[in-house]
Amino acid sequence: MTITAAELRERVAAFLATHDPATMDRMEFLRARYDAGLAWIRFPEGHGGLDAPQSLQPVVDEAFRDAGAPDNRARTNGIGLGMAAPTILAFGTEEQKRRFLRPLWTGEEIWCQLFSEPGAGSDLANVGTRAVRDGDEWVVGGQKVWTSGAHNARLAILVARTDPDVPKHAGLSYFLCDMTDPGVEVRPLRQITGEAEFNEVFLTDVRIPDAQRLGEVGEGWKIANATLNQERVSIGAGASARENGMIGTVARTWREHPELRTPELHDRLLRLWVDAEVARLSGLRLRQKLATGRPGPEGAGMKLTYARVNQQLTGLELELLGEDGLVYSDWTMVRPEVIDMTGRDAGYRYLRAKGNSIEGGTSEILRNVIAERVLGLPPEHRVDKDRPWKEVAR
Amino acid sequence: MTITAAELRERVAAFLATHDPATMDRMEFLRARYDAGLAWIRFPEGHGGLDAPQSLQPVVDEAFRDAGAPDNRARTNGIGLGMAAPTILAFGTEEQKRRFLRPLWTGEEIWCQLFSEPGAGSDLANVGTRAVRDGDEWVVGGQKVWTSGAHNARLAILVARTDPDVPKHAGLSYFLCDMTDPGVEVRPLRQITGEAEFNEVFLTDVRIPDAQRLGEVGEGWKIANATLNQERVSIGAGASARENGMIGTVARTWREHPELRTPELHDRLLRLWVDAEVARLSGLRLRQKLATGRPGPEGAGMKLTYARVNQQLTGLELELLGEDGLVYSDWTMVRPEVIDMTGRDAGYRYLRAKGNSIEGGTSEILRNVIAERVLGLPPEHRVDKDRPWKEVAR
Amino acid sequence: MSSDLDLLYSDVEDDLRSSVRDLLADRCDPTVVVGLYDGDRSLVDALWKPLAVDLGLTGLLVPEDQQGAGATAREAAVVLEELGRAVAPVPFLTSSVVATTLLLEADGDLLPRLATGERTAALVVPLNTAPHGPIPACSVDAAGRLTGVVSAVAGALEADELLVPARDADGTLSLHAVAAADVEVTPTVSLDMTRQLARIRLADAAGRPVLGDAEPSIRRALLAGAALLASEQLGIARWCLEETVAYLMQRHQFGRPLGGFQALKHRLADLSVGVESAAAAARYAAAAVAADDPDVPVAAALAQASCSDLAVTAAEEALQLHGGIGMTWEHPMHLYLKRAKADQIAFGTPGSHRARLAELVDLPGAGA
Amino acid sequence: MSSDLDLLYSDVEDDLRSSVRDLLADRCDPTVVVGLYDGDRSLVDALWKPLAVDLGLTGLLVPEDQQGAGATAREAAVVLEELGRAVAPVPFLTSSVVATTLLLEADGDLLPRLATGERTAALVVPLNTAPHGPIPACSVDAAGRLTGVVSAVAGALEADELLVPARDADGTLSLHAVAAADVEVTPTVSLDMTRQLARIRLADAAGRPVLGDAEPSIRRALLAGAALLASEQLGIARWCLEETVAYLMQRHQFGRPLGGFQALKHRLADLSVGVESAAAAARYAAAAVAADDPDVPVAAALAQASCSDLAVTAAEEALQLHGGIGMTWEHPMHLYLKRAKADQIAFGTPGSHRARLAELVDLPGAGA
Repeated sequence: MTITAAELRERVAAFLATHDPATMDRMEFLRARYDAGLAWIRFPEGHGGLDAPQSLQPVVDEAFRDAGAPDNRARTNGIGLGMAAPTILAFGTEEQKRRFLRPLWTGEEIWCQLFSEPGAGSDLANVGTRAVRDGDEWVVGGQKVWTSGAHNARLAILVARTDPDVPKHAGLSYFLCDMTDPGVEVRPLRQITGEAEFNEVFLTDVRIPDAQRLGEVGEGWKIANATLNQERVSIGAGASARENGMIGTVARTWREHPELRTPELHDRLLRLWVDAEVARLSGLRLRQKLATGRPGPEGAGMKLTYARVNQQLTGLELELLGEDGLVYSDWTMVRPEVIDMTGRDAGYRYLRAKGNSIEGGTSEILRNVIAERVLGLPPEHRVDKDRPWKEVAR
Repeated sequence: MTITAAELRERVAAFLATHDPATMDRMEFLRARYDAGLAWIRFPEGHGGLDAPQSLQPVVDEAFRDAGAPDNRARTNGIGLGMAAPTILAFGTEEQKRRFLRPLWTGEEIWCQLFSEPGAGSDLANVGTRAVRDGDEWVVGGQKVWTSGAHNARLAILVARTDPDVPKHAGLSYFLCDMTDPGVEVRPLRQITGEAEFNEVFLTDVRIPDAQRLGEVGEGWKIANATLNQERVSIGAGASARENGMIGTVARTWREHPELRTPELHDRLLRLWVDAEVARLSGLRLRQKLATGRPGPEGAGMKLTYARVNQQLTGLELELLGEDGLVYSDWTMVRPEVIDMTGRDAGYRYLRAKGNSIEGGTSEILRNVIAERVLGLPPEHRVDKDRPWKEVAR
Repeated sequence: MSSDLDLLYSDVEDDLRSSVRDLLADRCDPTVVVGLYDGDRSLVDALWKPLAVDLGLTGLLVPEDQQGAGATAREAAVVLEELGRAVAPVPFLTSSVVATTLLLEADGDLLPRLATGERTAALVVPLNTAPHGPIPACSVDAAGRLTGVVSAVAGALEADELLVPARDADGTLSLHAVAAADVEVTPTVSLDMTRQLARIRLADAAGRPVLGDAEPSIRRALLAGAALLASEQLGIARWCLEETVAYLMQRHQFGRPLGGFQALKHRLADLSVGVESAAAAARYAAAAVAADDPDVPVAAALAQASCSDLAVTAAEEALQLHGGIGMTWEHPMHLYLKRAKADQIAFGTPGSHRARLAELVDLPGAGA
Repeated sequence: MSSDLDLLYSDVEDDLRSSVRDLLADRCDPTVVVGLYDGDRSLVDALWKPLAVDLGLTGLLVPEDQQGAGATAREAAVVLEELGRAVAPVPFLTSSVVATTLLLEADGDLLPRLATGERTAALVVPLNTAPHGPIPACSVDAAGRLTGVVSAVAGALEADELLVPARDADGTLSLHAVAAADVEVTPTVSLDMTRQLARIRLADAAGRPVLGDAEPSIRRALLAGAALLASEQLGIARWCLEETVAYLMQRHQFGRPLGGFQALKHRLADLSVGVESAAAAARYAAAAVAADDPDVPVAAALAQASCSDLAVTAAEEALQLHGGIGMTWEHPMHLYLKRAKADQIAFGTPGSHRARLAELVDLPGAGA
């Protein structure tokens, strides 16, 4: 017997009866909510949840919102909530779950992701950052890139090479890294928008306790893939209301500027409206499919579509705007706290959307994934698969 | 000093003074024209030409046309004139040129092409038709496919495997095959249009004299490629007047049927008009480039564009026609003498144009050619290149 | 725009699919289907009887108290997926969806007779008539006699009863039933011979009145047809994708399977994403019709605007990736290409459905 | 539609290309160009002087008896190919093509001074003004005083002389020269800072009349600008293609060069075909302008309809195929993307040029 919506509402009411959001300290309130299993309800009891169906999460969130309760500011800890948490839940020890999940959920500890490297983009398994065992610790050295939020993060999920003598997929391990450790240096990485939304992270003799290794030594590739599938699903799943996202922004411009419309742009816009709406329905369908199961390669298709539609829409918008499409708001380098794809000016959206087909798995890699894992086509010819990592050309 | 247009006109006039097309037998006239070097003027003296620039060919053709002279009905011998002749010229012995070129040009002997096989399409070098030496002859057996005009042809250019023990490209030889020989059986091959424009050709113990081998034993791959480049250039070169070809046909439908027009189809048509006109200019530019040299891989791009534009145009036309796009003229199987892509009904054009990206090199193969031979990108990983043909999976 | 519509397949729907697929695998081999192009139409009846009577598909949309199965557009859509997958030449869409939807709003005994498969009907409009477009109509005189010519009518060759829209002298559009035997029905050589069209000529034909002010009902029936045609298109596209994957795994060139070449893999990946998108659009349209959701007009236009082109793309890609063999008469691929292309025009082109969406979702064109 | 126009490059043109390319390789490194986005515009002058004076490019389109080089649009197009290839921030297109073409039809001493590079001029219209579109104009009073605001003007920041279209009370469009120093010129933060725009505000500014009934001349100048912009776009596209091929040969992933992956090879092959097509279209437009061919309007619209989109596609593909590195500020790719996108809108969008072609080649739209 799984829990019902009514039962959940009762539990929230009972919790609120003894925890008044109006008077209680915000963080104390959030910790108590976590301990009551009313944080992420699909998580196990003892780790912020009730083993309840994910589909009922909105019931709980709504009840708290209606009561004027503080939330955990999910947008500021996207990587923590979306990627680190499910990975720790799936692969962590009880001790690790106890240590990391609560402050993650409450937002006390912000997370970032140390996967990509200059030489390991699409070929993520090519990671060259080394982790060398030294007693109960690992000594880590290397360079990571495309790390969003690294300058605000307390912790990171990290993939590093623990054995260069075996083929590349076998020699990786997965760590939880403290970003405040000496030897961690974060530098802003400026993008084509002018902003530095991401960072480069230089790791020099960073010492990570073996207790912060997630999974077995050599299991890094498997666990990293589980993390990335989470990301692709969350990137692809998108919002669920019609005209949510980029299409809404461009449709609004269209409606507000009859003087800019042309027959040619009209049909292009309608095609993209169709694509966006069908993508929304596909996301809905995917969520219905995944209601119980774990994320599979299906999310890859959603992400492909989302990137294409965003890029085409923002490109169209500049053509539609004409003279106004030739200007830009500001090239000054800043470090934005939150990325708002649909806000800002059209030029920013055009440039920023270009990243959608690169970040979180390039569209090319996703097509490989779909071809091989959905359609069952033969894998690429791989010269590097069975050779020791250190012997492969790069 | 090369010959001038004026000198050519003088030569034609002199020829006509002694050869009256009104009274002379048609074939006698054509043979005499050949012997006078006024057939394909770029060919050498003694083989129907004057070593003159190809660009002056229209001057000669026009002068004969103006005089009411018979022509050699080039459309009925496209493979002979476009593919066999330049290949024989480039690789044939003097004896072979003397024997084959004159009746080819005059149209006394029609040619067809025996290259493709069911197991050797894009992978043409995989030809399995065997030719085994027996004294001064070769005994040939196998099955060829996609042979246009085989039922009318007297001769064929043929690629066959003379050595299965070497890697596949090295074991092929090139022959000139008499289609009236015993053991040659031609069967119509019906296509999706309902017609049988092509044939399957079954070869059973066909005996070809060694004197009809073109080039050295084992040179078949090189020579076949030379032949195919001729084909791609001629397919890609297209016509030279604006709105010639498929775009003219669809533009005419558009102009004649204002009631069918929609804004969406309008922009699609304009895009294709632009593509077709730019392709025409590209063809013009390619011809200017090739005015002296030999055909290279550049023709491949023309053929790619030509196929794409034809397919999109014919697809659009059916949508434009609406109700009339749902009908077809006739599914009865016939063997057409001449293929008229722009004539016939829209349904036929739609279906027939699908072949444009397959015949004479698929678009996929052409993209490989461009990537490797124009851009210099690495060749595909090849498991079959250095292994004996008979050992490779197929 | 209800986001609680189920876009997956229920167990019942999966079972229905299996029965239809088994029967078609048994009796609708492509080598038989191609005979339609050479004038052998015997397959039509041989297939329709077991589908209609044995499986009871004709009654899916008819309430149980009228001899029907009391199912919904969701189940009919699953049937259409399978019919598309087999390019089956049966009048399910024309009779059991469009004509049936139309008769649901009329009195009389024709509906139960369609439900049992005893009779088959067709709406007499050109196949390319869009739910939102002009409806070509015959004329009807005061005595109820019908006169006119309608071409490109689908399902008429298989129909016993023709449902004829006609205008009277006042311009009112009404609907009349005419026995097919009483009028001139001329087969048309069609691009898609698996849904062969016909030209209907009525000259003072005696009709039985079916509906008075029939325009809203006709539009609703065409809307159901457009919405469910998307499932047929999905079936076509799925077959093309699966068949091509299988072929490329088996066909070797350059010493390895073609399916291992990355350029082809990426195209098939894109096609696969397209097919999954089409599945979402088609399922949404079917679910919306089944639930009589106010979003049906958007759902139908959306499904046609996406699935029509996707099916054509799938067939064209499949043809190309099959190489020469796909261009031959003996390979079934051409049957799918012709069906997909005709389906793209059926019930309005994708462009016409996009233009309709522009009205429905407030994205007006230039000068509007 | 003359098919005897030479679409290749002459030896003289090849030599010209080499000199321009050498100079740009020397002085227009991308690491310096990017400084424009952070407000350092020193490169503009540092580059323009040697191009104008040392290479004499400013006088290409000016007859020899007016201090010019007496060359044609063909040579100017080759210069633009190279400027596009280097995203060079110089006012060649605005001053040495558009303003110069305009002044060819006027008397006065401005033309020879442009030819020598002593002065630089700009036509005061928004950069997105199409040759066939409406021409925004200021107003001019009886005393020749100009009033109005024009934004998104290209080349104005670099110009000493502004050529201002203005309408008098009768609606006649005339052209006036104004010293840039006498009016308010406000720099605009532009999508493409390598061709930074400005807002011009004239309040009773004193202008010198240049042309009376100026509309045909202005349109001709814009047409020349549109025709030759295609060569700049070709230069951008060629750089993007070549740079990407080089990068993919050098970048290894999965133990082999990315350039060996077939899906990428095929995309680059398609792009290569596109670039060759753009070369044909751009060369035809330049040759037509050079020959004053009656086909210039078609040639210009055709070139813009094809090269605009191709340059954007090339930059977008190049960005994507560079992966993450292409998204960084330090890699020059973004300079090309921004220029390509702004160029697509400059002188009218591709869609607007297609609509113009519809008129020119008799392919009228719906309802026409």
